[in-house]
Amino acid sequence: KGSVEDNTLFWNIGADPLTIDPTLNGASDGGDVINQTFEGLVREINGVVYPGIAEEWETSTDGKTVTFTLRESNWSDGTPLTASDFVYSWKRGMDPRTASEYAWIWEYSNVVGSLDTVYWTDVCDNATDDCNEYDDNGALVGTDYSDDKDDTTGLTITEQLALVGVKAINDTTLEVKLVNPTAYFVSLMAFYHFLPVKQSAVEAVGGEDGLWAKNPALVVSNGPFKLVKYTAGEGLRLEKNEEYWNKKKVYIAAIEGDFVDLETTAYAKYNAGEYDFIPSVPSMMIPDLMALSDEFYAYPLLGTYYYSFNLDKPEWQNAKLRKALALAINREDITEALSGGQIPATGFVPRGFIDNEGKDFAIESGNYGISTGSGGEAEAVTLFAEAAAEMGKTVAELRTYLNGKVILYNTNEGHRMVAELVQEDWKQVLGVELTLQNQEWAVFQNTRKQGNFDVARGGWLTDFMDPAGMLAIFTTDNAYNDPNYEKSAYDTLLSESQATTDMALHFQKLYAANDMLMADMPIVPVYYYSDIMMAKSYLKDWGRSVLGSVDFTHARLER
Amino acid sequence: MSKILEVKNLRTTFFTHLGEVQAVRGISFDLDEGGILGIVGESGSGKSVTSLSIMGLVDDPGRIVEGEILFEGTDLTKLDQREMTKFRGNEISMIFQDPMTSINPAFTVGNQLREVIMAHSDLNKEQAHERALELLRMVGIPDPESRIKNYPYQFSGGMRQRALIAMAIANNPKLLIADEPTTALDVTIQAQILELMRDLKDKIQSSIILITHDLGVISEICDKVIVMYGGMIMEKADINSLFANPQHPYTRGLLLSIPTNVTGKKKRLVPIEGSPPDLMDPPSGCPFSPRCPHAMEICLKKAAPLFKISETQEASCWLHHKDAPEVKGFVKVEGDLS
Amino acid sequence: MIGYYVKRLLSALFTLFLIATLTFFMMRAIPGGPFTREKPLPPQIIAQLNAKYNLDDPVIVQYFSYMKGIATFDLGPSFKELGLTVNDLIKQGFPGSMKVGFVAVMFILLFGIPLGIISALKQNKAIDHVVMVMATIGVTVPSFVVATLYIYFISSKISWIPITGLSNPLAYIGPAIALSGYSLSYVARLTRSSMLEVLRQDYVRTARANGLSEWRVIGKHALKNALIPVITYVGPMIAAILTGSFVVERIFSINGIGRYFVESVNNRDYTVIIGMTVFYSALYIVMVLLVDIGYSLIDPRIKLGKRSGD
Amino acid sequence: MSERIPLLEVKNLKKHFISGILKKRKVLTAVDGISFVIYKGETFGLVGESGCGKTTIGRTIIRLYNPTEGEVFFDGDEIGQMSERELKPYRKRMQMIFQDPYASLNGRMTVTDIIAEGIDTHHLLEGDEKQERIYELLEKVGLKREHASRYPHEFSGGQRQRIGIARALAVNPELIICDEPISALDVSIQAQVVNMLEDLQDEFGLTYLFIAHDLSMVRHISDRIGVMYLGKMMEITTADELYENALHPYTKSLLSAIPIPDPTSSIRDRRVILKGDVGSPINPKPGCRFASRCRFAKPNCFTDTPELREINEGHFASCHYIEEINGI
Amino acid sequence: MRNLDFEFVDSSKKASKEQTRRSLTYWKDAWRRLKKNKLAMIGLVGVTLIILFGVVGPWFMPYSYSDQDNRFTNIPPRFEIYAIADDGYVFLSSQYNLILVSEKGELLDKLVRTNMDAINKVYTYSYNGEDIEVDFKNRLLEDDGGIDLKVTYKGVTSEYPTKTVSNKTFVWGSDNLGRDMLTRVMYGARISLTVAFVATIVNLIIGVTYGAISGLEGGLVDDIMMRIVDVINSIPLVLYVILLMVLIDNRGLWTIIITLGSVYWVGMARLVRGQVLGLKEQEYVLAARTIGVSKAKIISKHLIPNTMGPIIVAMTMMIPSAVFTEAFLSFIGLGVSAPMASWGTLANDALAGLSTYPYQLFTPSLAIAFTMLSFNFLGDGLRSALDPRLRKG
Ligand SMILES: Nc1ncnc2c1ncn2[C@@H]1O[C@H](COP(=O)(O)OP(=O)(O)OP(=O)(O)O)[C@@H](O)[C@H]1O
Ligand SMILES: Nc1ncnc2c1ncn2[C@@H]1O[C@H](COP(=O)(O)OP(=O)(O)OP(=O)(O)O)[C@@H](O)[C@H]1O
Ligand SMILES: [Mg+2]
Ligand SMILES: [Mg+2]
Repeated sequence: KGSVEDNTLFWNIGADPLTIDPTLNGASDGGDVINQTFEGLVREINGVVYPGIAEEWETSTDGKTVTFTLRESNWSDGTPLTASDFVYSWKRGMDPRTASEYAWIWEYSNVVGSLDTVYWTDVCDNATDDCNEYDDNGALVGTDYSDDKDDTTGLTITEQLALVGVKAINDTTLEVKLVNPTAYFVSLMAFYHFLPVKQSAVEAVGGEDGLWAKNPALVVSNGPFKLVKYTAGEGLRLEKNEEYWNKKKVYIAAIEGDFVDLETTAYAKYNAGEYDFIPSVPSMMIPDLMALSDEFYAYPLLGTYYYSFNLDKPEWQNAKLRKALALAINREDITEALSGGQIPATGFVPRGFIDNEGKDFAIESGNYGISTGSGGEAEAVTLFAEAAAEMGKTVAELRTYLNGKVILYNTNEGHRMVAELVQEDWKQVLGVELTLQNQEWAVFQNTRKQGNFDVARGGWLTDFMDPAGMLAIFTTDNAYNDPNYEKSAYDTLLSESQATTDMALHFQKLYAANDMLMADMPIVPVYYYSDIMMAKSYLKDWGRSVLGSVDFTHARLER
Repeated sequence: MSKILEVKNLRTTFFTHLGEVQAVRGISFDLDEGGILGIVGESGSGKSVTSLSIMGLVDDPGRIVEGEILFEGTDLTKLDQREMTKFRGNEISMIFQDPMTSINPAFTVGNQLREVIMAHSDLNKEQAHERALELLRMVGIPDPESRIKNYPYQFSGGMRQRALIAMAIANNPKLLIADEPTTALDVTIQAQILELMRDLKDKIQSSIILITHDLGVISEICDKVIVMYGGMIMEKADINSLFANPQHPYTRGLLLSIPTNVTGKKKRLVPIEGSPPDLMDPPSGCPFSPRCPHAMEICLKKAAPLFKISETQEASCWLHHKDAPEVKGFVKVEGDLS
Repeated sequence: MIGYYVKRLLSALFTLFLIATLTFFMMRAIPGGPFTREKPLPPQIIAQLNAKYNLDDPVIVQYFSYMKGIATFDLGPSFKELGLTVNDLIKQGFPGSMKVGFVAVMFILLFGIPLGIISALKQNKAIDHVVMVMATIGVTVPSFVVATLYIYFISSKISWIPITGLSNPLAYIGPAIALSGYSLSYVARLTRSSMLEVLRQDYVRTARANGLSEWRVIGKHALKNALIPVITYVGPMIAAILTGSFVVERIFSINGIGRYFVESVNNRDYTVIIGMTVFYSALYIVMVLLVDIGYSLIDPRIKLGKRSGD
Repeated sequence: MSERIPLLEVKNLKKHFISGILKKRKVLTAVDGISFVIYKGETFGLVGESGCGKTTIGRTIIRLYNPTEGEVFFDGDEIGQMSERELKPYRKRMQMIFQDPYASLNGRMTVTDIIAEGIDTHHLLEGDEKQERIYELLEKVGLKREHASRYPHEFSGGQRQRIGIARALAVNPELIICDEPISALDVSIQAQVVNMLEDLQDEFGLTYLFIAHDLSMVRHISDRIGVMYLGKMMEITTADELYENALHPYTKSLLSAIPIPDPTSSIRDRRVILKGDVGSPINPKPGCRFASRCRFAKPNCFTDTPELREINEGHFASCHYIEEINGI
Repeated sequence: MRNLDFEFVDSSKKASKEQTRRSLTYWKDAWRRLKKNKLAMIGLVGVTLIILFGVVGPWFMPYSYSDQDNRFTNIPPRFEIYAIADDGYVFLSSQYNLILVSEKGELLDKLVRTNMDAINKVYTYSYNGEDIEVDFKNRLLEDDGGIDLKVTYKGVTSEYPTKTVSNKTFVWGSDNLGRDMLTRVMYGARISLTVAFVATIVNLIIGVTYGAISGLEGGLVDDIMMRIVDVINSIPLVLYVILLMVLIDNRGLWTIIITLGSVYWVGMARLVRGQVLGLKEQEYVLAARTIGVSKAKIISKHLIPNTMGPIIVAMTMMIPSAVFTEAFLSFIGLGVSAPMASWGTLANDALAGLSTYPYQLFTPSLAIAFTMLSFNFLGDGLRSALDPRLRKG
């Protein structure tokens, strides 16, 4: 006992992550690995924020300055980790030359100057040829931004970066200036984009484009584990990081991670005893697992699955009609059919957001008459009739008016199942027969974005723990506002909620916004996402962030 | 002279899923040691099937349904395939009609020759190679040392036929069956091949069955002839009697339909009217009766027995019956009418 | 002969050029781009990414620079797999696909051809019917069903057969079965009918007449000639099998290139899909050429450059 | 045959088949500069060993192949270079009968369809008239009306060849190229077909180019005969003259190789059996093509190509030593 | 008597004796050969049955392909029922729904689940106001003593199923949305057979014509046409299909026809070209050319009819791949839209639940295999019936 072999965790990660460089990563599989190999200022486990590299932090009274005090800690190569490492990492993340996909998260961080950096643009004007670089022979060699100026602010990128409100006061003090007070700012620091990376490692030869993070010879990290092997398409091996500040509380010696992306295969391997932890299971197995297995876990995720009505089309402009359609659905049938632990959605904001009084935002908001199972039918029929009257049609006319309209979804068995159920419910309850259409994923994205649909599926998972992260997507001109919900009152409520330092006011505005949204019902909430996984019963004390990443920092194997 | 081969009442039928094809319908003949027997007949008259029956090579769905084939006293029809392979290519061998398709295109001539030699002897590869060269030389292939390495496609038709003959005589067979060995060849090459066969007969002392539909070829080299029609024997005779005095209307028709070499005014040819029978549904009685200028009622009902015309000639035609009307050139003989 | 190869090569290059061009423009014609995400990226970020990969140049400029790359065997960077080039991806994935593919090809040849021969020799006997019905079903059952059934009923039940990976020789069985099912059935059918055809040939009769044993007649004289239609099918098939299968690689979690054919389209990973397509086509063309050479080995009559069939 | 009007004139016709490219380029000279004339109403026989180019000449004349060089005049018009469209009117004036009675009829078409194909293509007749014409043709070639609706596989070889002839006759041709029309037929049937061809010639004044390798049959049917060897014409003369007084050594050996269906014949003893095989027409060398098998060959036979010369009136031969050999 | 025997017969009598060949048209003759072929007839019957199944079958079904009964999801064709006192029978579905059934196997209702005790592995359902406790602890035991469930109702516990019955409501079971599998497979037959039909037609029209033209023209034209085939063959289908999906907005079977029509013929074109290269030297084709018959006629009357044998065989082999290509297309978003489903789609969807609901994969797969076998037998029979070599003389 006690050998490394016995103390190795066998874990199926899922697909081979595109990158495990925290700054560049934008996907959950990469996030899962990064959560083991890196550590940010704080660590969030099961919704609770624990100090990480930051020992403590302090928010100024106006809420606009946060000062983190870093503990003494080392990188895995033994060199000390300092506040300037964070400054480097963050600026790298914002820098448009890095082209990090997740750089837009800075928009929610409210860090001074970050947004202008992220969106720093110099539209190349071919007439003046101001951003192309030529070699001595006059051949085009590439684009170099270093002397270019942003089209609106007129600053070069270097000047812009200098304006960002992040500063290393000394090796252990990091000061962040915010535009607005931001309640969730500290918890956001647990998110992978904000994790530190070491400049020398990032800039090492052969480490370009985040490849350093996959290369055991180059990688330098600061989390409980460090990468020792990476085989593309197959798997990786992590071993305990002896330089980790809290290494005494890391019990697992090594982690063997596999990249098996097919649930059925991974599940078969789990059952054969080859894995201790898998991040998902085939949905058909879930009823059995729920009844019989002690190793099956289902957690809610902070996200909602919904249908958008295309409010630009006259058919969908009546709120009562939308509400009728929203009420006519039996959501329990849907979650049972999907059987993935999903929860019927009674609103757009899922449970799990805590307001200033410590209450759950979603529970506090109520269900707006949406029932989880059957029960909404009668109300739906009444509303439908009222809608018909408002639209100057008989009920029959309204039905023919809507018949043949299309429910659009991207190709996926689950999406199809939901669509089939919704279609049947609307047919049974309201007598409206919509047809279904699926599209290849990218085509669907495009169609939906162009507003080329009647009813389209949508889903939103938030990355930080404030309901604003959910509600804000329906503000006018928001990129994710698929229904094209345009209401200035709503926009005002959301911007007011952001501008205030008063948490009570903040939530008051958000509650009001939520009420407004549910009254207008531009979308049909269907269910709240869930996160399912299986872990062997001898695997103890593993954690998970409410945003979905698994955490083996303090996990123990008691085989 | 002893008989090397006796075929008695051979009957071979193909049981196709469309019905029975009676390719050979009860024929009997024998072959003297050292003799050359010619078989002539229309295409489809059963010549090849007769020879294949002797070789035991009748393909599915064909079967010898009756009769005996005695080769030096052994009834070949009683042997199984394993036992037959000892005879084939060794005691009895066969040359096929089409030199273009009868030789495997995928192997060199030498390879195929050696294989045959080694299959029936204890020679090792080198010895077999020597023997192969000797054989090629014997059949008149120039420069055998380099030719032996050639693939069949590099041979002309005549050379391929000679290569096939070399394979057939590789083990000095006692009986050589040549099924239309020259039909696919030019006349000048045909003359060469016939010359060669005559030569070989003297050298290796085989008896030969030569199948053809060309009466000219028959008259060139055979001493006895069988005329087949519709799976039956029409006439059996020695070569001179047959040409001088054919005793079957079919034989007679055949000889008449060949253009004669008379100079001067064109003479109209005399064809045999009608067309050959379908053996799937052969006419009752004499197979030739529908086309026969002298057909009688009985011909349509009953095939004639072989009437013995002379020591050297037999014919299966009712005209030889004593009750039949007189037709010029046909002799009457005593025969029973059972 | 050299001239013949030159002509073949030129025509192959032209075909590859056409394929690359068409794929390039088709790829650009379909909606979405390499940076389309479930959670759409802000336009500024997309612009930055486009700039990084020169996707902001006019399409025609991109086309010419890409073609220049292809000409120097540089298939460009992947947009999705950060920091990797298409060449890297092929280097990474091809060995896996090839190893599994090789085993599958062996299965096909070692089982398909003998089954076809047995079937032909026993034409219309019970064993022939059994083989042919199995072959028919083999053509019907798609590889994903075979693979899934295999995992459920074989490898998860038998502990010494690994479910995934290629670490153990036994691990090749499942993927190879799944990959070979269709082609094995097809080859068996093809061998059977071609064998039946050859058995009717005069030279087979000659071989028999020469007193060769049945074994030699079939195994030597008939088989070699019967293989021509089989290799016609097998050549391009090998190209297809060696370049992997999305389904099989996914189910058995094999690190291969088969998945790129599907994933790169879904990801709009422009360079990867063109690179994969060109790679496959090149392999295909090479295989077709090998088939031609194979012909002339099997049947010396067939000379390169003068082939009647295809 | 009283006034001899040329119907077909072939001048220096060459047909090469090319295979391989660049270095390994192979030129197969199937027909190598052949000239002859066929007069209206006569039968011109063409004999020679297999592969000497007889079929190729026939097919080039009827423009299934395009000539590599040389001219083909039909009734005075040069047709060798015409396009398919210009050729169409000539298509009905020339027809061909093929060697293989099985391969030359499409098994998927009825006899009516087969015969009607030419009538339809040239829009000669329609409806009942067409059907009547088909019946008439069938009766001409010795078949019955009932046969019209049958398929080729229901006929014997001889009957099929008759259908082929009816197909050729359907467009009222003036010239018929008969490419070994009887070689594939049973001996007992050959005479039927030959008789019929002769009858049709008498009735319609047809001109035949009769290709064969069976010399006795060619002699029987032809007025004049050309003897070919490896793409070259060796000798041309009238039928009787050829058999009685052959001049060229190849013709002589060819004639002597014919098996005689008479066991008592004495010709056999005077037989000249040629040594060696027919050469290859691929990349031929200059000189007389027959030289390698000729017992009279002298060194210059291997280097100088002999011309086809008129030796006696209407008797042409191509050999340097014709006079010497024949003691003229 | 004897005298008569030796009388010469006149020619008319001889003629009547002479070979009277069967006067059958080509197709009649082929049909006659086909009828003699037992396997081919089995195939023909199979094909007829499967067509009837798809065309007429749905008329006899009480359900439509889209009718959902959310009470009865994932019910297999056969199941074990437990008696609950005198009040009837129940059956526990794989989703742990307790279904009230009749003794004969008719599904009556789904009982409400009132409690899930995951610790003790007991679920409680309510029926007529009484609790039914279903204890499935034994499923976790290595040795369950032959007992799967314990069903307790009104204090009476039945440990063994009363019997195994066949599902009377859904003969082939129901799917995960409570739809009748049999009905869906029947409707699936319509789509899949239509697709098979379309693929066949497309192959016949485009593939055969294209191949025939390429082979007949030869030379440069052939080279170019074959390069095009190579290109079509190499471009990934997904890419192509997505492009098509963008170009043609309307949905339904038409899109499949267009897709298959534009790419699904290359194999056939190759095959036909190879055949034509050989056939075009046949004398009957030469004969047609000497008559001056146009190329189009030569193709349609001479070349294509004589390649029918290999064409038919290739076509029967293409049917299953067409069926799965359709599944792939509808997966990407072309073709008929849900809830209509083809066999390929049904099989595809059922795969994930293979271990839990094997019947859902089994039925559509069986249908495909049955169809394939039938077409194959028929195709092989047709080939030999149409083979010109078997009909000489
Ligand atoms: N494998 C077979 N299946 C069915 N019938 C066959 C088979 N082989 C031969 N026959 C039939 O048997 C009959 C005799 O054929 P055979 O080959 O002996 O004729 P032949 O006299 O050799 O003719 P040819 O001169 O054309 O070679 C023919 O009617 C032929 O159709
Ligand atoms: N289409 C073709 N392509 C290439 N070579 C050909 C073609 N047709 C004929 N040849 C060659 O041309 C030469 C003459 O052939 P042709 O068919 O004219 O001879 P033939 O005298 O008719 O012979 P046979 O008596 O065998 O019919 C032969 O060597 C033949 O192989
Ligand atoms: Mg024969
Ligand atoms: Mg010829």
